[in-house]
Amino acid sequence: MKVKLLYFASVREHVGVASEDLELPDGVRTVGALRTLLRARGGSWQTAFAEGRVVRTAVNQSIAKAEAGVAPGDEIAFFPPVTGG
Amino acid sequence: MKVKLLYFASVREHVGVASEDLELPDGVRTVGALRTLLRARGGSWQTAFAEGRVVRTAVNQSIAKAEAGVAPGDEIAFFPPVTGG
Amino acid sequence: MKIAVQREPFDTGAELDALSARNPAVGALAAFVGLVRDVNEGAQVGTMTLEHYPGMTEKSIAAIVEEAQGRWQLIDCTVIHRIGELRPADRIVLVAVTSAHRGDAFAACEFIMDYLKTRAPFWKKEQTPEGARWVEARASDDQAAERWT
Amino acid sequence: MKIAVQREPFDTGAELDALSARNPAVGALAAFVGLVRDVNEGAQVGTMTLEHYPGMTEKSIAAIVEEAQGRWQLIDCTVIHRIGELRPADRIVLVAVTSAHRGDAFAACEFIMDYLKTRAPFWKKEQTPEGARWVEARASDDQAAERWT
Repeated sequence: MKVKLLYFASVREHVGVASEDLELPDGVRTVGALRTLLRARGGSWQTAFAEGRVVRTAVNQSIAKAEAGVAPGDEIAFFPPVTGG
Repeated sequence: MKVKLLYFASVREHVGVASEDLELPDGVRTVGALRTLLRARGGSWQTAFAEGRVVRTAVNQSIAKAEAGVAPGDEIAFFPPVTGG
Repeated sequence: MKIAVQREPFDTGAELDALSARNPAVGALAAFVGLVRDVNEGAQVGTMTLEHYPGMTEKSIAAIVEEAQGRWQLIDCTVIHRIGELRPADRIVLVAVTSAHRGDAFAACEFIMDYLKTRAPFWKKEQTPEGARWVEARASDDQAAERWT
Repeated sequence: MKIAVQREPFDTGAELDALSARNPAVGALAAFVGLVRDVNEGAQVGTMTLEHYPGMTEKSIAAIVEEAQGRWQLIDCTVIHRIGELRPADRIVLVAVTSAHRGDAFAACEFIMDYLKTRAPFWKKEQTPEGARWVEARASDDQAAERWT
């Protein structure tokens, strides 16, 4: 299944990509599994999604936890804690 | 001794006077005694300064209690609880 | 610090812009505007007249602001209170406070308003279809001011 | 209700006047303006760039305002947040709330600001003499938002 990934702020700068369309392999059906998949790309991806690092995830523009499911066509965004206001 | 008395808002309307200079009799040396003196004028004065009625007093523009002293030349004001803002 | 008791309307935007422009360390501006409502305690309000105690008013506002400055880290402050005859939707009062951080600005602004309501010698008289009446002091205003003691 | 995410500066006075003019039942207007400070965390700030997540930003602000409307008796609300490049003393954000009474207006305004700071997807990057840096999220902002839960 295909999903759209977005990266913002320091996460985007780390991985060097603002967005991508990704065909998820079977078995990747949660936010947590997707993050593990991205981390496994190694290099700056491994740093950006390192275990201790706080990276928030939004699925279809709502904050989602690691156990949240992902479905075909979802827009999934990764970003650091917000600092507006 | 002589003091200046001021009346504001509903107190002023009650007694029909905005200000007066008053020569205090001996023995009237506190805010409480002064209020008793004014109440003793009777009529609308008695109503305005009736026991149950909340009338605040300021001596030289600072809120004062019944036991506060009064001195020659003091400016003493009487008014209802404030309602600005 | 600016404290004004005046008959003339004030320009909220100009006051806030002037306040924050005075210092580039300002990160937060909290402001409150009180307005005349068209209905109060169930009665239609035509006009409202604000009386005050000249001299004591300015003194008591300065004391309130000084107390706020002792409690929070403030940069600057503007308090404007109108007197005389006002109509529904007219602005009565402006309290604006600047600080480096928002917590201090919010707390000080609310504190000053609560104390203005209970300590500054202003009195409101409303004209309603049933005649003129003095606005009664509210127990809720005393309670709001007591939160800070 | 007005929610705007925009590059252009906003006119605080015009926004506040429009907000209170819409309804003669407004007795209280509480407002907050956040500005770029010239010094942050000990470093001189030249410019600040605000990035956001288009779509989610507007959605999350609307959710924050809706939550405030459920908690307090509000009449109306304006939230404007700027994006793009800003300089010290520039206004970043305006939150303004109207109500019949001041307690509700103050609480809702501070609540919306606290939640904007911790829930709306904006990110600040500062240019300092030592180079560019992303502003770090503050624990104090999380604590401020937790007060309301």
